[in-house]
Amino acid sequence: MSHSVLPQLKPKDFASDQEVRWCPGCGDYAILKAIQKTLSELEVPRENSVFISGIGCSSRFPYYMATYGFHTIHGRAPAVATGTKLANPDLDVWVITGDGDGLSIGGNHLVHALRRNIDLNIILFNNEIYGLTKGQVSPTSKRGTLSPTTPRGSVANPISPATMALGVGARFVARSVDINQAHLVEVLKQAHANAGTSFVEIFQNCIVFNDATFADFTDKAVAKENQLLVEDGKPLLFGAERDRGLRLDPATWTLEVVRPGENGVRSEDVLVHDETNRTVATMLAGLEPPEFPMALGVLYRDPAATFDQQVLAQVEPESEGRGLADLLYGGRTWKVGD
Amino acid sequence: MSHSVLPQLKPKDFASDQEVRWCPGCGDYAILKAIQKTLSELEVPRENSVFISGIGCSSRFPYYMATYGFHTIHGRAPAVATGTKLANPDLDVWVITGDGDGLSIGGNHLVHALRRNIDLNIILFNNEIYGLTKGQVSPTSKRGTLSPTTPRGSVANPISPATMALGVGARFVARSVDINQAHLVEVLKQAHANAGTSFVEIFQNCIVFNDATFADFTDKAVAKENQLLVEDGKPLLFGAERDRGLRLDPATWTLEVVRPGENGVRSEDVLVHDETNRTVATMLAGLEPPEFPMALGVLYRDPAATFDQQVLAQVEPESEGRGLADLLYGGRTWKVGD
Amino acid sequence: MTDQHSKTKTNGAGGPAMREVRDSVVVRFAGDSGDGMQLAGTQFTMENALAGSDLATFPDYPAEIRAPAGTTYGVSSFQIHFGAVDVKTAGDELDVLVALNPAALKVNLRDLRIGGTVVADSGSFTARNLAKAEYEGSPLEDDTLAPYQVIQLDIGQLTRNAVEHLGLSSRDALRSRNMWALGLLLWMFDRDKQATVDWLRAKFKGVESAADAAVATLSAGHAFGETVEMPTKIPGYTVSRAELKPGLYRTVSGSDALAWGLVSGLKSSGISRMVFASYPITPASPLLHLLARMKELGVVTFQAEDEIAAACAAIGASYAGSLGVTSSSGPGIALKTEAIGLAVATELPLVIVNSQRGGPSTGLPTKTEQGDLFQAVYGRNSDAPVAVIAPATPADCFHVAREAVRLATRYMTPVFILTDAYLASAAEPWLIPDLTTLDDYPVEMRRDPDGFQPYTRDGSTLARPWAVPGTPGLEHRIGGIERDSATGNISYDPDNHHEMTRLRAQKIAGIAADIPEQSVELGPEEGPLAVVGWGSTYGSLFKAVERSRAKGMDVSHIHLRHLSPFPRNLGDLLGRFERVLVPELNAGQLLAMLRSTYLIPAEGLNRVAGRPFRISDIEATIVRLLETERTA
Amino acid sequence: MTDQHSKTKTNGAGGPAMREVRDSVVVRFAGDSGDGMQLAGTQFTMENALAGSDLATFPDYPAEIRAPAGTTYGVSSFQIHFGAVDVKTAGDELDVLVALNPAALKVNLRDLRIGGTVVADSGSFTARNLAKAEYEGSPLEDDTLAPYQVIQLDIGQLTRNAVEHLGLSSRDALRSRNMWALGLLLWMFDRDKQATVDWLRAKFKGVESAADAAVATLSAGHAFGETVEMPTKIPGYTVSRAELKPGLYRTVSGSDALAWGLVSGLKSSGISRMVFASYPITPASPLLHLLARMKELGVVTFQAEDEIAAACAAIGASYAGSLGVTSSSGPGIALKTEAIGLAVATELPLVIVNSQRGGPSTGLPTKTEQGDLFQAVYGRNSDAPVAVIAPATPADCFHVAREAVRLATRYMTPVFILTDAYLASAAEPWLIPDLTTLDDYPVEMRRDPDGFQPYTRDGSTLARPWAVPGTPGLEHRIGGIERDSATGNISYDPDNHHEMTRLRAQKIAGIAADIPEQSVELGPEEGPLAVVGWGSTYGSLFKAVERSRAKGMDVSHIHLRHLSPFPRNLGDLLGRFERVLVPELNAGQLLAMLRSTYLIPAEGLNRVAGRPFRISDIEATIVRLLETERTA
Ligand SMILES: Cc1ncc(C[n+]2csc(CCOP(=O)(O)OP(=O)(O)O)c2C)c(N)n1
Ligand SMILES: Cc1ncc(C[n+]2csc(CCOP(=O)(O)OP(=O)(O)O)c2C)c(N)n1
Ligand code: SF4
Ligand code: SF4
Ligand SMILES: [Mg+2]
Ligand SMILES: [Mg+2]
Repeated sequence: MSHSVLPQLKPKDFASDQEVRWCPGCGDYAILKAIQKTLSELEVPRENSVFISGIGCSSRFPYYMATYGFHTIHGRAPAVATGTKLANPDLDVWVITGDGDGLSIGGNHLVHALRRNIDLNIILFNNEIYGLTKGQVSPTSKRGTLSPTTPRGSVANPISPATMALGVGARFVARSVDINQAHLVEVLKQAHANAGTSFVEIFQNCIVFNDATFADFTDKAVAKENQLLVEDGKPLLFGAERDRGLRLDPATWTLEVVRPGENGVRSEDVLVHDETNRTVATMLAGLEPPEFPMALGVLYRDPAATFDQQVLAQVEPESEGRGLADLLYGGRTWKVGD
Repeated sequence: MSHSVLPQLKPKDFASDQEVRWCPGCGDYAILKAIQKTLSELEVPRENSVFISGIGCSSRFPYYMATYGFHTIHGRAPAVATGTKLANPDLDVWVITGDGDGLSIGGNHLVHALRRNIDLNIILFNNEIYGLTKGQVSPTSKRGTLSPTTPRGSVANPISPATMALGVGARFVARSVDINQAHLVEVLKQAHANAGTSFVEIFQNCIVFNDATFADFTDKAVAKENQLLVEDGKPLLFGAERDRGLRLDPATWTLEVVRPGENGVRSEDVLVHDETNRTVATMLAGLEPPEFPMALGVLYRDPAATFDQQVLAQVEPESEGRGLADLLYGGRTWKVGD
Repeated sequence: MTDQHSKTKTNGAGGPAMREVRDSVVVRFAGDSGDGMQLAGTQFTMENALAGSDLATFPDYPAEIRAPAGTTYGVSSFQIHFGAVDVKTAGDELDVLVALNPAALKVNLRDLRIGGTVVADSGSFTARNLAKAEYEGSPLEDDTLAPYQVIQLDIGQLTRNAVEHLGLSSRDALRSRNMWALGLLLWMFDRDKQATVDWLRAKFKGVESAADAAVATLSAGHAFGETVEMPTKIPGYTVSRAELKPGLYRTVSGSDALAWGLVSGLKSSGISRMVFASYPITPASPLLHLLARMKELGVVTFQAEDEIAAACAAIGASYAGSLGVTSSSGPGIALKTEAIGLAVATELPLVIVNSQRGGPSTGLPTKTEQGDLFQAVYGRNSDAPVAVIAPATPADCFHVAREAVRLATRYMTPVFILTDAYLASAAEPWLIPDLTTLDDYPVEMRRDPDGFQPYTRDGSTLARPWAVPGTPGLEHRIGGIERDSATGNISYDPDNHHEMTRLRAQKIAGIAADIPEQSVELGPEEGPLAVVGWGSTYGSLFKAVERSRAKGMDVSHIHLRHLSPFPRNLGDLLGRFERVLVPELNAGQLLAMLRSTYLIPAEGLNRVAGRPFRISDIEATIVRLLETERTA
Repeated sequence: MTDQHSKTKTNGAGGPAMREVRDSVVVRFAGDSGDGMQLAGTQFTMENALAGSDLATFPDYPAEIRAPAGTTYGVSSFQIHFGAVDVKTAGDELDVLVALNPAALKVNLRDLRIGGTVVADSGSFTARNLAKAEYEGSPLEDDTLAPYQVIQLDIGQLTRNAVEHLGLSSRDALRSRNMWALGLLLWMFDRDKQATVDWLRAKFKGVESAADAAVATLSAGHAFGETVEMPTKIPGYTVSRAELKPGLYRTVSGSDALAWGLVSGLKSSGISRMVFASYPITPASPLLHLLARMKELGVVTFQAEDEIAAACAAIGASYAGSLGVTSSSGPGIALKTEAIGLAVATELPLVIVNSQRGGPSTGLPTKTEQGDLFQAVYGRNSDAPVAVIAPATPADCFHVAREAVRLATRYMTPVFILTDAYLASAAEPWLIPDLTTLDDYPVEMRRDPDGFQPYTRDGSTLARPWAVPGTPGLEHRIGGIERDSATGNISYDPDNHHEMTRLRAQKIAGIAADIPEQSVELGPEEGPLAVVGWGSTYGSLFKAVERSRAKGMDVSHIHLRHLSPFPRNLGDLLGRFERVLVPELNAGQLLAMLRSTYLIPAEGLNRVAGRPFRISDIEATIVRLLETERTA
């Protein structure tokens, strides 16, 4: 594949000429900026990036990128992207989806992309609501959510996207927040660097239908206190002063919040983040304010061979072998006449 | 609902008049017998039990039961059953599905039934293959499986049904084996007793397309050694002599096999099964021979309000309230003429 | 104004001295999504209804939730056609356009008739807003509006003035611009404002300051018309009362009427519960939202994980003896295809509501179209006949929904209701039916085990018995594999399959004996030309035929409610016309069905632009056909 | 035997003294699923092919994987029709039925012609097996078989005898009963057995004892015919060589031919990779299985999680510049509906193979039907035209697959191939095409950024450019929302939507100019009656017309490959016939399309029994129509 040799592109070089049509104040704007910044910093050629989305406010994303883009149908972006990747594994394929698109109608495609570990970056904009269709509950909506379809409050338990991803064998699971650009860009870079399915959940504010649903850990006032920014090999400390941490209670197999230096808790008692431990990652994914901080960053990473590599490896070795004629003439044939 | 008063029914009273059409030697026969036995022991009236299935060898199941039965379409049984339950929550609804039906095409419906916790007993016959369509790989097939669609071996990672169920918030997860009738009947009774979605995975041998895929823990010779029959409140011991057990390694957050009495391991070191601990249940679900035993029984149980109860509770309170006329005349109206 | 009979006359008591008298008028309120145009339109509608006008409305929203302010794609509008005559459509052309910003003017001006009136909020024609609307210069200053009567007012400033004494912030004050415009329009058409005042007071109960502001603004707009001294004189009109049947009325949208019709059908069937399983999608969601608030009427709504699950849950509910209903629009209906086949095979009642929208694929989600007739009638694997019916007007949705429930339960079959984006949100006055006089059609579930076989059919309907889990002695198994024509057990027998295929077809065909013969809406039952339509094009077709007939043309209007099966006399009826014109908002779907069924050389008039027909386009075609007829 | 010209004559060299001479013969091997009937049939086919017969075969399996031995629903059979004449179908009636157990006799006897021959393994007619087959007494002992010639042999015992010297267990020996029966049949029809011997030796390479046993049994059956002294004389037949075009032949099933045709199409297009995404389903799976073994030919197969994902993956692959192909049967195709709409909207190439089976819903999964034509042509939301083509015979699948690839890539459109359960497994001899002489149709991807717009169309095909991710300078966005007719950007403009709807339709309609005119298979190009068909009914229709013509009837056979769009001369052609009969294995789908398109009073002959037509049924209808014609 020949790439055009371009001077280093700026974030705005990744913006298409289409007017952005989200509601003023929507968290999607910040994510758009972060992704444009990420691509420019990764120095990837525009023509090699493909954004494939389903349907939803979030899924309008590809129209705003000056790369290749495909706004497909509701829930099916991972399936379309799988075909794209099998056709051309050299492309950088990003899947953009929402909590409704990716977890309701499209849940199964997400699950199977993850278990196959095909080399996609799947970015799920989780606003815990259906934005585009005007505010119905989604699979991540909190119990009791009032919405046009649940006028007396929703009664279904929400799904945790990251926990689900871990449960079906995902090999890269990360989380970030729309408005935390620095963190988000870093997480996206990690996702891009990972070969295989990289799953990134972004908490995104829908200002119109579900405003402030993440306020308990994204509001400026509490963000520092209630966000646990995990880093491989580093102790799981959080708080503005990094004065609190997570410890394992081996009796109950649960995590607890401790303050090193108080009540006999030592710094060594604080768990050190090990990206390859699926059990801990699953527990981290399940923590929620107010009892716990919200864990952000790369919760789990343990790369393995990708589906596309393996599938295509089965093709390549004999490529120089039989032709179609060999097949046709190779069976049991007979001659008639002369 | 009026139930016929019947003398206690025998297992064979739950058999329909239809000839059973599975391959001779198929594990499905044993499961059929076990379910018929379960129903007779539960003393449920025939007319109150409904078996709803998708498509697959396993999904032919309802035809062989003298209860109500609905052989629906591929993968959709949980969705059909959800409607049935919303229409009539008094029915005992059993969903019969396979690893293809329930985890491939129907994965999403399974996920959402589980997260909603609707009161169904979902029984997944896992034979790690597509039986009915003649032997293609399924989402549970082991890596490297040779099949008509993977002539050079499958390259996708299998899904663990129990792990996935736990990852999406299931509140009852159990496992058993086709040929272990006593265990299977007991597990099915527990599932039936649980209000909410009870998920039971049954390891089922497909003698034609995937014979002996579970032999490493179902073969008579090794069954005792390689099956860990979990029981709430009991230590996680296994082996013919119950001489081995599972211990938590707090350093690595993993489980390890130990022999109490050897190398300084004490009986108290062996983990005691706590059905309500999702983290441990998830780890148990992930164990596999030969390193580990296969964990069978009720891995996780932590009941909560069911979806059907909660939905219908929102209906009932005001049932005596407004009529349609109130709605029609209740808005802004005006009179014309007189 | 939409008709030619406008004249000026002196009006007696009440209004200003000189008001033009009109038979009917078309007004559109247009502004930014945040400008409250839907609200102003709804209130204007109510005051007209109370004043005795017949009317039809058509709201139009942008596809975006909240497009950036001032953009052309962020424009929201509400159109109302009201008058003394029988009003059947929201109107082809506007008589009055209210434009609260440049973008609203830009997008809507093309629909204003030459000589029509623009009411423009000149205060909003700032450089910034003009740029957003992609105007080079201000249309208020160049000759863009030359063909129209223009009333430029700084409505923003006038609104601020009106609430000055209440001490509101400028921002809050500006929110009431819609009320000011509404007040002015009410004055223009000599309408009362009391119902609106009452409604505002009720709405803002507890927030008196807000209520005061809104009422003050409304009154200011109204007073302005009365008292103003302006370069542009503000015209006043008199639109007299329509001759509506006496009784109690309300306005009703297609979504309302469908919801109520389904509930009414449920009651008539005697079934205790409806399970309405759906998945949100534009423009079908409102029906789900409405029914979600009718739990006390026996309705359980279920927002499923996708459309397939929704269809399956509805089937599972019908299986268990509830009325299973599912609803979506084109792309979602496509997903339900396989499940509908299961309902056909297992012969269970199922009502499927399709709120059609522009396609293919995601298409134009908020725009109307009639593109899914083929999908409903033909769009399944194998021969899988179902019943298909379509409402003609918002109010008709009520009766069509009832009919769907009747057919589904009586014939144990899926029934499609083909409504569309237009009907879903359009509204009209509705003579509220007396529920006690509606025909019941009680359903009999099978209870008796004696001689029970799940596929033994009723002699007259060919329906199989509805035998519900929980009933002792009726335990049986059904499924999608072909079933023995009596026992329902799996059968691979070739002749049984042939027979079952025939029975499925005959059962649906037999419905023709149980529905009314096709009548002619307007015009004689034979002649040179019939205009044949279905669904939401009713009003345009009717009006076009009415006007053509008024001009002396011999043309009739026939409108189909039943699309599968067709009414039993339809072939005969159509055969009595020399030409048959089939206008559709698709590429010719009913057309193909009529041609193949009756072998008549019907011709299509097809417009696929996401909007209702213009009456005038149909009129023109009628003229063309009748003229070619003459010259041929 | 299938024709009337059988006579007895003395045969010279080679065979036994007296052999009846026949033009063609229909033989069916039937036994339990485990009895190896498919294998015996395949070998018998091969020997007949090598002997120069034309032939057609039809395997029939039970729906169950391995039904309990001896049951009627566990019967497996293989039918072959071979002869000197042009053999087009597997035959209406059997001349010889080989029945290896009572169930096989029970299920198949109804297809044996009166006077035909039954070869029954009497050793298998035990009380137990008779009971399983639901026989009251043994049909070998009552008058059940009176109308037939019966050859009862204890084939089990004869097989055991044949391998006695090899020391096999009785169980192992019995496995070779099929070979014994094959040997006998080869003798009966004077066929060589060398190819089978060679094949057995190759198959059992390394397990010489197994090979020895099979060969010994085969030879024993063959020798038995030659030498036997029996109460029943075993008849011998001579079936002479067909006049096949000279060249190298092989047998080919529809599935084989489709797989090869797709690969050949791929080569002709110059595209380097095909992504074949599918989900297993009967009877479509064999195509997936075959292509899964063709990785070195540029084929990547993908077993997706469901049919929706399969369709979407194929679309994603085409988007990225591969040839996306997806395949299923009715219920699975139904699920792909929404995704196909996306391919229509985004105008991407997509080949969709539908192996039709009995329906609706799960229906009759292993049986054939032509029920999905409506679904292919009409079965989507909104107006979403695609191309639809259908193969007529197993070998024709090759060319139809190539044509599908050509149309999909040239017109940037989904193309349906409608094959069916019959074609998928039926086989016929095939003159292997010289691949070097096939027409290439190289695809040009867009590379030049200059003036590039994703929806600017080619003037002649109306196709948009195929601009593939990875190409510098062509970055663009596409999607399912309506697109501007040039830039491809989202457009809600009404006129643009109308125009795009028109363009999509016109693009597909324009294909008519790029496909051959419709020809007449047999008979004149005008007359009192045309029999018009499509798909796998080809052989039956052709033969019925051929026989009718031989009897002096004036009737023609027209067979459509292109169903959307129709060939451009089709209307004219059909208009030249007084009557048009459209036999279909559905309730009348092509019939409806022809009637609506051309307004001709075509009539249907519809049989929906999961099986091919009988030639005689069609003949009878031809006679009836021509007679009513005469008397009318
Ligand atoms: C098949 C189909 N079903 C339903 C819809 C309607 N629909 C569009 S977006 C959406 C939900 C979007 O929610 P989410 O993915 O959370 O995106 P958000 O708008 O919140 O970003 C739905 C139900 C559709 N377009 N297609
Ligand atoms: C929509 C649809 N797709 C595909 C099929 C074909 N099909 C039937 S069963 C099956 C897989 C069954 O596998 P599993 O659920 O594991 O059941 P098993 O036969 O192994 O018991 C498939 C692919 C179908 N019937 N319908
Ligand atoms: S509705 Fe919510 S998610 Fe959608 S654009 Fe508006 S703020 Fe964003
Ligand atoms: S194919 Fe396998 S799963 Fe199916 S009936 Fe046979 S043995 Fe059982
Ligand atoms: Mg969302
Ligand atoms: Mg299976």
